[in-house]
Amino acid sequence: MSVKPEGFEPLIVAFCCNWCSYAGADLAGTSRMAYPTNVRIIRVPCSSRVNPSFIIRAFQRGADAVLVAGCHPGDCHYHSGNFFTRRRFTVLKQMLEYMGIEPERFQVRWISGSEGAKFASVMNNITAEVKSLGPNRKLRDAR
Amino acid sequence: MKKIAKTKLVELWRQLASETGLYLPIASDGVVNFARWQEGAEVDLEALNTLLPAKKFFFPQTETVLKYSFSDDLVLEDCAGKAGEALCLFGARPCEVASFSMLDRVFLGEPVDEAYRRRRELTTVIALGCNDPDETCFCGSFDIDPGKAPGADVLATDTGDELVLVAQSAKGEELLSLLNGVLEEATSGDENKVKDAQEKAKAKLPPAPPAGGLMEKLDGMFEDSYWDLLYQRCIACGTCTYICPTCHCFDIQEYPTGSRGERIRCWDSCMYADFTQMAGGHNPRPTQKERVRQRFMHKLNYFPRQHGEYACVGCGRCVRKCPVNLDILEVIKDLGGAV
Amino acid sequence: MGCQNPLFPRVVVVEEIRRETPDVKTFRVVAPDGGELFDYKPGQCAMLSLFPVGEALFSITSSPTRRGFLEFSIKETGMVTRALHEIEAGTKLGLRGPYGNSFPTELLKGKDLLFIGGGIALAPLRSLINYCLDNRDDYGRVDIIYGARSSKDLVQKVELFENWPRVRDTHVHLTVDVKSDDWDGNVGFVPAFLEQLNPSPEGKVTITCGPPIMIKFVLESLARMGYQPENIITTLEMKMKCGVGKCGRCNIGDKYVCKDGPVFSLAELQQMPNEF
Amino acid sequence: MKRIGVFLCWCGSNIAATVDIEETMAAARKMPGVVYVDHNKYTCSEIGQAMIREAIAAHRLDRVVIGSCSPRMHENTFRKTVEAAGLNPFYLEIANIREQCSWVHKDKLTATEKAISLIRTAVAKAARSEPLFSTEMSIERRALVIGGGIAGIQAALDIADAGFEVDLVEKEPSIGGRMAQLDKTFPTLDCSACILTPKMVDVAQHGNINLITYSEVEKVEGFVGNFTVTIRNRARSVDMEKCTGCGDCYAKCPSKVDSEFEMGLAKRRAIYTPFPQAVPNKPAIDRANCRYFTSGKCKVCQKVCPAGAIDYEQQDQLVEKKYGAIVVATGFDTHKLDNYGEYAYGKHPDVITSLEFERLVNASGPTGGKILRPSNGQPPKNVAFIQCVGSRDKAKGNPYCAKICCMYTAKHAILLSEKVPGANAFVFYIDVRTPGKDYEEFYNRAYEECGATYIRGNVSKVFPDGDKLVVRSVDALSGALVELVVDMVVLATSVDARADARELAQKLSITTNAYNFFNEAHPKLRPVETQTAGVFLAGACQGPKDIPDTVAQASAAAVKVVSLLNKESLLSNPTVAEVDIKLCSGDMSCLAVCPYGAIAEKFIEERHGREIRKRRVAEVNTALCQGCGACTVACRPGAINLKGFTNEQILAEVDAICL
Amino acid sequence: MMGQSEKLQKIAAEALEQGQVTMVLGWCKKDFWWQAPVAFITDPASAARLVWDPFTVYNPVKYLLDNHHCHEKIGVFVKGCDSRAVNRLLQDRRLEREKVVLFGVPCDGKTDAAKIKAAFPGRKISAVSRVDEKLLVDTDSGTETLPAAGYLLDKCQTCRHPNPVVYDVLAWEKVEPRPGVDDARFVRVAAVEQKELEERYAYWLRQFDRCLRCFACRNVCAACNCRTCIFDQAEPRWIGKASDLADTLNYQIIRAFHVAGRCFECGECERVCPADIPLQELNRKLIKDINEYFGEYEAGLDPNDKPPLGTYRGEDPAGFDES
Repeated sequence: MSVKPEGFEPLIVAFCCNWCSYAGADLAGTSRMAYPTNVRIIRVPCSSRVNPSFIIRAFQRGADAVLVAGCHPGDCHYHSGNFFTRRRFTVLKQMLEYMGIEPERFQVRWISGSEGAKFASVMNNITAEVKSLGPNRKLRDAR
Repeated sequence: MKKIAKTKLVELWRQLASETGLYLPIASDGVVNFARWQEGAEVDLEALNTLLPAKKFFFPQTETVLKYSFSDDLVLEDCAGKAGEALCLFGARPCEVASFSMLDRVFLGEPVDEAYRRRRELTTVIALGCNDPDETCFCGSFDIDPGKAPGADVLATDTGDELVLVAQSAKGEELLSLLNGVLEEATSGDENKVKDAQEKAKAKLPPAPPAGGLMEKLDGMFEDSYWDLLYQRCIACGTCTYICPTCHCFDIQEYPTGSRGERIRCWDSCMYADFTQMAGGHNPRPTQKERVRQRFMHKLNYFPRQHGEYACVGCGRCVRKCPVNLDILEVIKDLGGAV
Repeated sequence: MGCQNPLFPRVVVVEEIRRETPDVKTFRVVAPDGGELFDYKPGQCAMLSLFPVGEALFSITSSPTRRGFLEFSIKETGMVTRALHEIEAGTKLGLRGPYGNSFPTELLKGKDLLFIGGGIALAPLRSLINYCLDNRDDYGRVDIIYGARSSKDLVQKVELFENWPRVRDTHVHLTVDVKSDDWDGNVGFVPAFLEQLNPSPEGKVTITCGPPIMIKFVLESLARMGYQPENIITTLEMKMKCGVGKCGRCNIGDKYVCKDGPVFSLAELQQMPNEF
Repeated sequence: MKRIGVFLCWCGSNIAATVDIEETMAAARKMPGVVYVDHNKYTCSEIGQAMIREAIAAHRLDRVVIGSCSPRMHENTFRKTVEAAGLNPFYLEIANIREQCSWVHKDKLTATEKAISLIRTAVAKAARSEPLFSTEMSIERRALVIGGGIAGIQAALDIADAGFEVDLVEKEPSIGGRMAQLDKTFPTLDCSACILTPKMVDVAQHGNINLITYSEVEKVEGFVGNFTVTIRNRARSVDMEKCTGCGDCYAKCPSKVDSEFEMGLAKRRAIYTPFPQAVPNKPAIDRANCRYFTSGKCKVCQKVCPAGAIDYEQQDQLVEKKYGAIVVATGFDTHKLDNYGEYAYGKHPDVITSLEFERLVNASGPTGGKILRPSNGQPPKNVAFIQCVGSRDKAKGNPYCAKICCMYTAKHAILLSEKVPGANAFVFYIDVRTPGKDYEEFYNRAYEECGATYIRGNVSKVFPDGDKLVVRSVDALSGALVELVVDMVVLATSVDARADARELAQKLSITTNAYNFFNEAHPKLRPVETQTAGVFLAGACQGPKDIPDTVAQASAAAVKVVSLLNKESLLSNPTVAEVDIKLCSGDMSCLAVCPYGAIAEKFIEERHGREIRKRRVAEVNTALCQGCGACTVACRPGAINLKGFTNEQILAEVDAICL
Repeated sequence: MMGQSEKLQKIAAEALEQGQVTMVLGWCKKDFWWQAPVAFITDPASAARLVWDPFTVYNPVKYLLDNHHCHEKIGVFVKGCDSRAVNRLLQDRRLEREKVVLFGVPCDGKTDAAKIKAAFPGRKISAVSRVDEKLLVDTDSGTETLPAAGYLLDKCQTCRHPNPVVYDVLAWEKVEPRPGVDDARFVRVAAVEQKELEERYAYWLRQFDRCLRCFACRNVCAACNCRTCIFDQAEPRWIGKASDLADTLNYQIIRAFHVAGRCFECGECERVCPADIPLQELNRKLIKDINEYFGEYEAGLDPNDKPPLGTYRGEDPAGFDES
């Protein structure tokens, strides 16, 4: 295997809805907008497919941050999915912070299919934020 | 026979902790559990029973049975041979100590459970006699003396301002000899104080319903309508089984991580539906009635049939903790007759 | 043994996988370096581990008279068995055992034997059948009544159709629940077939394994036909985790099926609580 | 274990320059279940696809992972490839190592490491993929159009012309809708009736159109291709077979009520046709106002009817019909002016709404086309037009722009100048909005050629002064207070959704916005579809729009209907939600979040000992489910799963990423 | 005058005698003064076992899930909190209203046995009774009087609905909510919120480290009413079965999330927790957030409500960066 560059490289799990945010990520690609390699995208049809359990599981397994990205409210391919996303993750995010998880570790963003630049900048920002926080030990499996 | 002023106990902890892992009843947010002693720990020797029983030292709630990896070839690593650490368990109550012999019958019976055997051998038990049993204590039902703990390596008795320590095994002798610096020799007066405390404790014990004859009585009660009513309020949580010092059922589970993994053993509960649920769909204990019956039959009939003693020590944890007040004391009273 | 972790398996290799029926495969496992795995008796079980899926208890279907390997016939029912059905020969598994009691081979000596099996439950019987046939002179007449849902669900077809009928004084009686074009044998459930054949209980011990509903009716039939509970032997199945009588889930009354069973005579079962 | 094949695409140098293919292949070989790994310069080429097909056969692969460009690019291509090799197309997973890896990263070491991780994740997902199938559904090749205005008429005609049978359901006794009430149409000023009436007649005469007037949709069941709609045929009290449309009945009817069509400016009878050109030109009895029905005596119409067509015993009929598609074209209501007391509407007869003005201008209207003040029957000299009444008013009206008012007000100003020579039009406006072909020119004409005065300002009050009206406003441009004395005030009332729109939306399982206009499936890309497959929108029921837009949308909806009905059968989306009834608690949380009405409850029977118990569970209609997965999260026990994106798969992906 | 227990006994006995119901769920006493578990009464004579005392806190409503199949109609005594449990089950369509007869019991708060024990260290208590706002405690050295308000369960100190919100019969006059309940409602949540981030994590870690994973909190909860809980499933296994702390946190976070908008603050989870984990601090945090973000909502008041996470408004605010 390749030798890792110096320093802490966070692992960021991003759930991206197929129609907006995943397309936004693709657009970042076709536009050759560079961002760090730390993010791994899981494609879901809609941000409303993202179960809070997936997020907790990612932290358990060692993710340093988790991002859920969907269409802007009102632009959901499935009409109302991201409205539920918004409610669910507003609640979850507050709860995680209440339990002592740094707010940067779990983020929700709206990224449309035309926002390749936004996708890249969100990736840059979240990577930088989590790098400065350091590795996540919270919610993590002992094994 | 040794003794130590209660005001000097911290010195004793410090000395013990320098020799071995030291575990004591320690309060955290008001809940007392056996925990590793650290400087400043809130040791609570008044609390009668810890939340979790001391069985966790020999039969941990979760332990790794083996590790495996299969990326190239299947390689298995046995973890039982490395199980446990040398430790001193301080403050186990007599009922708790009595439970160890029941666990021994299960895990030291053939085939011997190596991890359990190691942990048991690596542990020195300093029991603490009870001075003031709770209203929920019924160790008397099983002829356990609240002031005495024959299975312990050392018996400690609170005589007021002092703890008197009596070695009851070679392991206990050895441990006390390591503590010469902090312990004083006890006198015959102390011996009398111990006896006095033990007698007082026994006298304070609430009248216990006799358990004798229960096993025989239950022989014919498997189909009895008693169980039809008893189970109704059970909410199928695992509290009674987890906090029970004699419950010892376990599950085996896989914890894979990519091409590696661990097989772990963890406490299980006969109160759960999936305990006996078979892959094909059949469940020999399909409702909570069968599960509740199993628990009490096991403690009061099956276990004594197999091993010659009841699988209950009357510690009263289930009486205090069952969310719906469905406990073995009720069963003993119902079936064993009046106090 | 003494100081070993009783839950720790040894590594074995799957040498051969035979498909028996659409949902049953027979796995032959051997020691990676050749040699014997362990001594066992017909009716005993062993734990197979497939990493990282898990572990399950299976009855050994091979006979200890055939050395150098173990065989397990496994039906797809749960997570572990489903995963086992996906592996290929060469896969390494974990094995521990043997567990449980066994068929009373000594007691059966000199007796006529009536085997009654249904579906996948031929597995434990097969071990005993081959054991007895390999020690043919020790036993009297052998009758094997076996049934399955349909002709394609009959396991161990080579032995059923080829090997066993050729052995001296050995009679195989087959039946299926559902008729099909490729089947010209008996159609009907095992208990009915048994009553139809009506083998005399004289000097006979019957060993029966099958799904609970079949066992229930077979036992009724046998009772009607005059078989004594002591001469009816069966095996039980329970969810098991440890295999060594400690994990606490497979008990029926004060008997642990994994340790004290799985073989019980009807006389013994009648003494146990009805919880199986 | 599955037998998984991994294929890496170089995409020329697009991937290979940044991702070390050799190293990635070596890593892939060690992944659980992977039995074959290969690579290709261009996997999407025929050579690349052939390689996959051959490898599937040669190595008995049962799952395929391709590391390549985005699945949004070639997922369908490769699905067909694996299908051609005999595998289920959903046994394919794509790891996006181009758009989301090689193109956005420069460092080869870390990009390769990420590519390996992406492949591992795809492998983990593929190992848990199940075969998915579309189900084929038959199509009822008939359409229902709800609403007989210009939108419904146009849609019905287009669908019928394409050869499909259409039922056109209209609530009123006649089709025609709002457009029939209009006099002229902007920006060409052609006569509304002249262009509408022929279409109405076409509808009546078209062999494929079945006109169902005086009727409403009662209930809608089923799903795309297979709707079952219950239609309530209201009792017309007139036998349509017998009636010749002679009109004797309504000439003699003694009961007079305000005509809805004439906006209350004229009377109609209790037995009536809404307007002279009505289609069908056969009357209905308005039972609420009929003497016979209210007092039990009269029966004049029955006596005079030469055809014996009057039937007082008629009852509402519920008719159940099947359709493959539905077009909703229910139009709009004009805004109620209850909140606008300051304009003196209803208090002074010379304050009228724009639609009332339309009737005044109309040759067949109450004044025979003369613009006369309702108060004294004299032609007005000065007329104030107040725009945005109820529109763009967050405080007490609609916050949105009603879109058509600027243009019709310009039209009214022009018509005023034509009909009442010398009359002056004063238009109070907030903004004048004229986006549309020839619209700006039309507006220019109003003030350049026809002398309309446009005053930018919010009118604060209209009050009588003698027999005149005073309009008070501030001229926003000069800041000066304006008090204008006029003879007539015309309020450009806003456009509302139909009062019963929400009710209809519920019947159709479609949604509305906050103002009860029906929601399109996508505001830009699917403007005539709704989230409910097979239900389409036309006209102002979707939002305020003018006639050209309405007709365009109606034709668009018709094309969507036609292309749907043209299919032999429908293939359902295979990545749909699926209920595990063992786990389902029947709390129907899933139903609450489903945007497509694809989930329904059903009852199953289960044996408990000797007893049979009924239990509620959720059921997914795979024809309606679009596969968003919102339900899977709403379902607490995880009983509802999304095929192609199952809980097992996503958890496995998470685990694989975090290795 | 008839005592409160006698009133309940009469209601139950009559309902059984008249055949209105075939089972009544109420409360009975057991061996110890602080025990008042749910009783399952099926014959009028046994109705005499029913009691109403300072400890009849146990929520009987969830037992309906197990029993409603076997009975035509079941009578249930419901306090304010219990009645909201009924609405919860109705809202989740786990119960039919026609299957139950609700005997409403206005409740002036239940007593916390632990607080009583703490008030008399070293003394044996044999009985505790309530007379209006006074508690009479019989101890081995005489009867003591305590003010009831000072010894209430925490959940009763913040109870906004002491009267049943749904009932068929009312056992006695309705009572007034205690003054100051609204102020007290989120005090514990606010206390946790005020801690620093790391302190909060340490706090919760310490609490959940005690969790036995006995699932009593879930099993007792009327908002948790799935036939098969997601955490009991083997495929996929959402959390490991062993008591790993991370899995415990997962369980507790998702449990709280699953009752978000459903928790009606009955506090049974906290009462039954053998490890005394302050679960209401988590549940109430979610209630507080839902109120703040999506508008005031109280679960269990109207069975026809949509739970807040099962609905939305287009103009909802977000608790994250929406830019």
